[in-house]
Amino acid sequence: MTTKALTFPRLFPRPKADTGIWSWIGTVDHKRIGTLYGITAFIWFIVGGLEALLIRAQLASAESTLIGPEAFNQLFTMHGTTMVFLVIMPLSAAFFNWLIPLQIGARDVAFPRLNALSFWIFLFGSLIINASFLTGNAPNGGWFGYAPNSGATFNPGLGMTYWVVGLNILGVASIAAGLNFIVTILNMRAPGMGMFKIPIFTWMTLITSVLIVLAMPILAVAGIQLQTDRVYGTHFFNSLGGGDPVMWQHIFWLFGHPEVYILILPAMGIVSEVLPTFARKPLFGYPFVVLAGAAIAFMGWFVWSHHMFTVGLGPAVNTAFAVSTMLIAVPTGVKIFNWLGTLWGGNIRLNTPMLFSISFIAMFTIGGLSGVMHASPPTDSQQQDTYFVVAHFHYVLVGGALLGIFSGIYFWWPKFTGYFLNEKLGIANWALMMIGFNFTFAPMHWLGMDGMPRRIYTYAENMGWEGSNLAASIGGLILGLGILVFIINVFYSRMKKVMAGNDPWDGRTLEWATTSPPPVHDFDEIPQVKYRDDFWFQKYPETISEYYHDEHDQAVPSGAQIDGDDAEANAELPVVTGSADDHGDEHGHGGIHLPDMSYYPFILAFGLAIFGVAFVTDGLVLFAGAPFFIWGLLGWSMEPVND
Amino acid sequence: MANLWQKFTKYDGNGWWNLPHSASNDPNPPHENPIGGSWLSNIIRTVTHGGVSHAGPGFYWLVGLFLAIITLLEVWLFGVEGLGGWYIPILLGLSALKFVGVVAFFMHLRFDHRMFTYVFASSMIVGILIFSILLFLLEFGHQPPN
Amino acid sequence: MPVAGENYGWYASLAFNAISPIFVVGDFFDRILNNPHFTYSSQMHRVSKLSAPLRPALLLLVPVAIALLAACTPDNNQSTFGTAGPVAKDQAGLFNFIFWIAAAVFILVEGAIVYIAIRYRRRSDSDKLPYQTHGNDKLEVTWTIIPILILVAIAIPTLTGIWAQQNGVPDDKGEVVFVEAIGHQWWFEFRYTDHEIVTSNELHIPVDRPVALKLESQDVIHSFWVPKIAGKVDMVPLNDNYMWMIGDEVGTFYGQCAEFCGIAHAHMRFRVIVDTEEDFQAWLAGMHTAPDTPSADSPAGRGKNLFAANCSSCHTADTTSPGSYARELSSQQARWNGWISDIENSSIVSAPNLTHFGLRSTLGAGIKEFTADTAQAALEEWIHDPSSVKIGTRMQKHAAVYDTPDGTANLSETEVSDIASFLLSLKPGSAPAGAVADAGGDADGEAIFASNCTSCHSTGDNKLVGPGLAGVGDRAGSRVAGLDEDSYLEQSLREPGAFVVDGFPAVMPEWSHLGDDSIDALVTYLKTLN
Amino acid sequence: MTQAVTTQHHEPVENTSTGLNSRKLLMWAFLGSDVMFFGAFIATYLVYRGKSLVGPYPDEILNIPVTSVSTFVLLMSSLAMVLGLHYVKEGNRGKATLWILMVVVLGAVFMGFQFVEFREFAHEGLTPRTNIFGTTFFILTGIHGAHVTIGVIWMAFLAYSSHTGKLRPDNALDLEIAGLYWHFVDIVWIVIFTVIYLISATDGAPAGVERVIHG
Repeated sequence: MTTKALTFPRLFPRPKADTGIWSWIGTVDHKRIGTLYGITAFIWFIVGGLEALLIRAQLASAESTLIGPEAFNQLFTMHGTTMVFLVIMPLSAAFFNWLIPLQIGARDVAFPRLNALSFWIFLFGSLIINASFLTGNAPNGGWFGYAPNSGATFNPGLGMTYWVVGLNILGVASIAAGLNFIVTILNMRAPGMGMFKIPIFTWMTLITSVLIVLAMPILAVAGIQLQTDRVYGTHFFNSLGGGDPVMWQHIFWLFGHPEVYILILPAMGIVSEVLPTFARKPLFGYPFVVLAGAAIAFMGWFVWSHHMFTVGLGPAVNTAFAVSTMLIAVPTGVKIFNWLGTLWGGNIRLNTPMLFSISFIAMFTIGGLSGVMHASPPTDSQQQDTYFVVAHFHYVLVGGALLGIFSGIYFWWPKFTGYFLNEKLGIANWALMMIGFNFTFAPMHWLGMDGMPRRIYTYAENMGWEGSNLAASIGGLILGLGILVFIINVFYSRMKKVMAGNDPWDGRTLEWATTSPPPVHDFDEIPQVKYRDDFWFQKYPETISEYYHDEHDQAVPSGAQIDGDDAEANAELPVVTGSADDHGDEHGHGGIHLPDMSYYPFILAFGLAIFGVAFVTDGLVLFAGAPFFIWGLLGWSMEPVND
Repeated sequence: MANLWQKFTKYDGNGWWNLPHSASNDPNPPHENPIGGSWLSNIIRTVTHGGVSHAGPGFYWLVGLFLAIITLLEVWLFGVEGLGGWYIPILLGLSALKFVGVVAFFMHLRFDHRMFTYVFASSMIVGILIFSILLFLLEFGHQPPN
Repeated sequence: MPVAGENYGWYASLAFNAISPIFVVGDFFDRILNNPHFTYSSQMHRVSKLSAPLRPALLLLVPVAIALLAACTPDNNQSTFGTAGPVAKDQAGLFNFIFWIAAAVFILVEGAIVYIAIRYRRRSDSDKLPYQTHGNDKLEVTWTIIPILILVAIAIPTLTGIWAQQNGVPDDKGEVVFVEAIGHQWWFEFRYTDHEIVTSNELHIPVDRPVALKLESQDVIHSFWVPKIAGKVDMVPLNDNYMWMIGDEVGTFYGQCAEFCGIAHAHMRFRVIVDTEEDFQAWLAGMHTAPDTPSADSPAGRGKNLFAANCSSCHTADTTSPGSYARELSSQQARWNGWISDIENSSIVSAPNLTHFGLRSTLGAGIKEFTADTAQAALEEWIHDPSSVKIGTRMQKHAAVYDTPDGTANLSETEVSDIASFLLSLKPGSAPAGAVADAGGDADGEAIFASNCTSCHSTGDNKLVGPGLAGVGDRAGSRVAGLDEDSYLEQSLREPGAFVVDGFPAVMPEWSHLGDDSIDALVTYLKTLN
Repeated sequence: MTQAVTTQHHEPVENTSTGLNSRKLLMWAFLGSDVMFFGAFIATYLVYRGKSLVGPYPDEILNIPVTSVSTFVLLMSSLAMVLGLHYVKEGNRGKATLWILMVVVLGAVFMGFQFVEFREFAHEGLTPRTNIFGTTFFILTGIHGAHVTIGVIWMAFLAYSSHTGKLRPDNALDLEIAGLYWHFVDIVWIVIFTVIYLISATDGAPAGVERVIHG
């Protein structure tokens, strides 16, 4: 942007390094930030997985005293928090970062420095939450933090304070990233790429981002309220002072249910890219898949009380939320049927990404069906807070989100790195994960129906739960083995480097049009888009008429197709050619202009992190964070995007 | 004085009023209003037609005055006895009026691209819906005692 | 609504679990069928065959699946399929109904996946592109409407179920037993408001009669759940909840707290004992019959004194006499007030009522079962070191008797054994109901004090809910101008609110109902305390 | 905005897919996010309305006349804001600086009112810890106050930029975006004033709770 030409005394020169640590700290490149997200999230994935294995070890036998209740409470709290906020969300963010600019034909996201800031805040926030382990005071009130058990009266340690502060910091990162991707997808599309021509993963990213932007503030409010309750003695959820514990549940699940869709929609987007590619057919019913995603996102706001069917909201409220919850199964079903329609009549290659994606449909269906079972309050009153629910959401989040993400990793790895992940190891990884996953979580269905509550650190010998628990624990180990195979695969493939070329899978979307890995500037020339799956139709122009001949809203396209709002918006616009960036002078990168690197996102995030530390240690620490915060903020606002 | 009156009533496209109006390149030129070219039609056009850029200070002062009057009205209503059950709906309505006034005119949403309206209105709609439902269910949802 | 035979649910569960690994087999099958030698183009990655070592892994499915299935039985203590009441039966029935619909959808979808993956797999030397269809609107409408119809089918029994189960006790089920169930960290208190009975952790209900429960909590959120009789409802502070249930089978049923409530959440269990109507009435009568007084030199007799000295400020052992129900309620409130006002150092805490403990079969909130043979040993272990049975129990943290370096009871083995004997001796005695309180003319001040006052007052210096009373006789005369010590003490008993000592909550109930003789005896006794 | 094409009203059309400026879109999306933030706080206040177990209650402590004045001040700051933006776009540096400075002053006056109000309430025995009214009232208005404070600082920088001539018609967008934020803070207060002050000012002790007169 051309802004104030203020001269600001530089404390140190602008980062220019192309390699080494400083090139990462100063980076604003969406691909590098995506990589940072991916690696960080994967490390937390291993941590969260080990926490889960410890939980399973404790539960493997009855009356076990392996780790005891306090450690157990801390482990399941951190396992949930880690997997939701530090693994699946940032792994999705890694894909957003890597793919969105590539899929919409842009050189970077709309706000590269904001993007870097999101990552650094996420990193510091995740470190703060996990730092609680070092103090021996890990959060122990559950990832749902139900008041008053999470309040200072009943939970006087620092653990839940770490949790609240960490989540609020992560919330800032998520909101910043969400805003960035909304603007990027709306504003940075390649010329001719109307909203109904963007790839389906980009659509799901847009919907997810809207959910993040609207849902995370509610978590922030819950966090602030719990924090003031804990530290300053207010009464938001303190039943002794007139606060209502049910209010916490409402606010938390007002955030929490959209959060569920924040976790699953990106994976649905990934699967919607993988299936057409490996079936060599376009996605069946693209507009319906998009609308189903939007419908899920919208309806997802009005079902939160189904997490509270046993709280005693009364029959009328339970009726209303039972109905709305069942309704949300409809768009989900539409998606599943459209995926099957995509596969139908295809020429299906069962490579690793496809195996993961097909397994996604299979497993997600199970999770969806068990979801309908506790959408019904009478049956839910037996299932609520039992292992049945644990089984359900692991089928959705592991069998759904995580399998989708693994599918995406295998699918786009050649694009990210230039070489394939090994197929044999990939299949071993998939097989071990599938076996382990089902052996871990399928038994939990009947553990739940056999009356085993969640979050208990031990159980009596005479309950008949030992066999299933042992099976689940063994399954957990197999699942862990599958992940280990994946790690081995990464290093092995990196050693062997079987080069993939630009378009190894005969892809359909724009990211396959550029080199693997893509150059810093993504595209030598910003593509002009005419069709949905434009890259495919460039390769196979003879199939255009097959796709478009009978689509009522799109006659045989001639020239750029612009739908809906964009028609109007673009009608007022001069014809756009060349770079989608509007930055000033161009230099470097073969005349293609890119935003310069900057340290300030890192500095600002560091200041913010120290503010967070102040809330768990001493208010005076705020003064230690302030210089970094102000320096980062001022430096950032005074720094032109490019020198 | 007469000059001022002219300014208030006559609109020539460049006057002190500088009411928001359609640019010549407006793809959807406004339809002629049945009231014709009176000062009233200017206001109606302001309120009913988008697609224009921004207004002049006179218009802003008018909106500011309008907001101030509503605020006074609200404070006055606070002292009025006997509104009974109407008090809260009336006040909510008045504050919604102020809200819309600021958003539409001060924040230019009325004159700006519809995309901004979509972005803001969608979150308003979701927010109002979910928090209304929350209040409603906490007020009326309860279990019958045995 | 389908017929919900109990075993039905079990088979349903079996089927569900048996099906789930199939897709794994299906996908493997698929891989094997896939010709590995064909590639589309030079860009395409070569597809490898299923590696041989993985095939035996499939065999693992069989024994594990069998092992898992064997674990599933309606006889399990908390199985939601082995129902013993109409509420749970309806819930299981609805589950079965939804389950079979879900199973059909499951088989259709998973079957379709496997079928498609096999039928449309890439065949060798077939390089043709499939028809690039964009979709089919009619199909879209169809698979939007069909799920809606299915969900309507599920919604109808769901809604009738909600209103049948959550809208108060039905009128036509018989005479209702009202119970207030209160969740505490980490035990359950049950109050029979109509019968003025309070008990804990073991809920007695009559067979085939509706029980209306009012669910409450003072501390954190708990959840009341007896899987075989009814689904759960949460116990939320400030939000009284209501549920009803009927036990239609005589027996003992397991219940457990289902909402995470802190460190001992796993150990917050209880039992519901469904009695025949006669047994239930006998139990009700028994709860108003005082236990026989043990002779002073028997273990139980010594235990009674030890109990009074060490345990009685939190545990009430006898609420059989008239008026004792109200006193227990106010004492329980006072214990809570005392604990919440000083969580770290409080010497009292909410604790289960132990009236007629000798009738119980569990201790530590339903976590340790005992029989007549094992009771003594179990109780001794519990009293000696509660956290060896139940980690996190509040008793060990707050009771002065556990204020030792290793946290075990500051009691000799004999003393522990005596207390256990005393507790186990607590059973309805031969005396007529309500005899104890009417001690008549020669009232024994010490005995009255022991049975009525020790919940809140020690005879030493330590503060419980109220001040320690050592030397109270000396202080009483100078507390209020114009009142001598006798009048002051009597006033304090009759109108406690008048002279609350600074720093103590004004929670003491008035004691005029004891009768003039008893009051006099108490005052005389109090004056002897030093 | 080197490639910006201007209409006759000097509104730049951006070289983006929608033709909209990305930063402005970002700010609007952020405001949408903030709607949920304040919405949750206001909903919390409403849920807890009339649930205080001890006083002081709103009817004993809320001062409508004083708050009406501060509300008016904030409303007028919005007017000053929009006038400032108009003059920046017109290139009238003097008037622009004056009106932006007016925003800063009015914002600061509003903060002063809030500071005095908070101190007065604390003096009369209402703090966030006193009762549920204090909790919800202070945290909601305090969070709003924090937003105002950020806005005042932001506006002060922009007033300085305008004074030194760095805020010009071609980068009036900097002010417009800040202005969107400022107006948003104003509309939040419009809701707060109605909901907390006008509607709740007569709330007393809930039924069944004995009122203790506070001096």
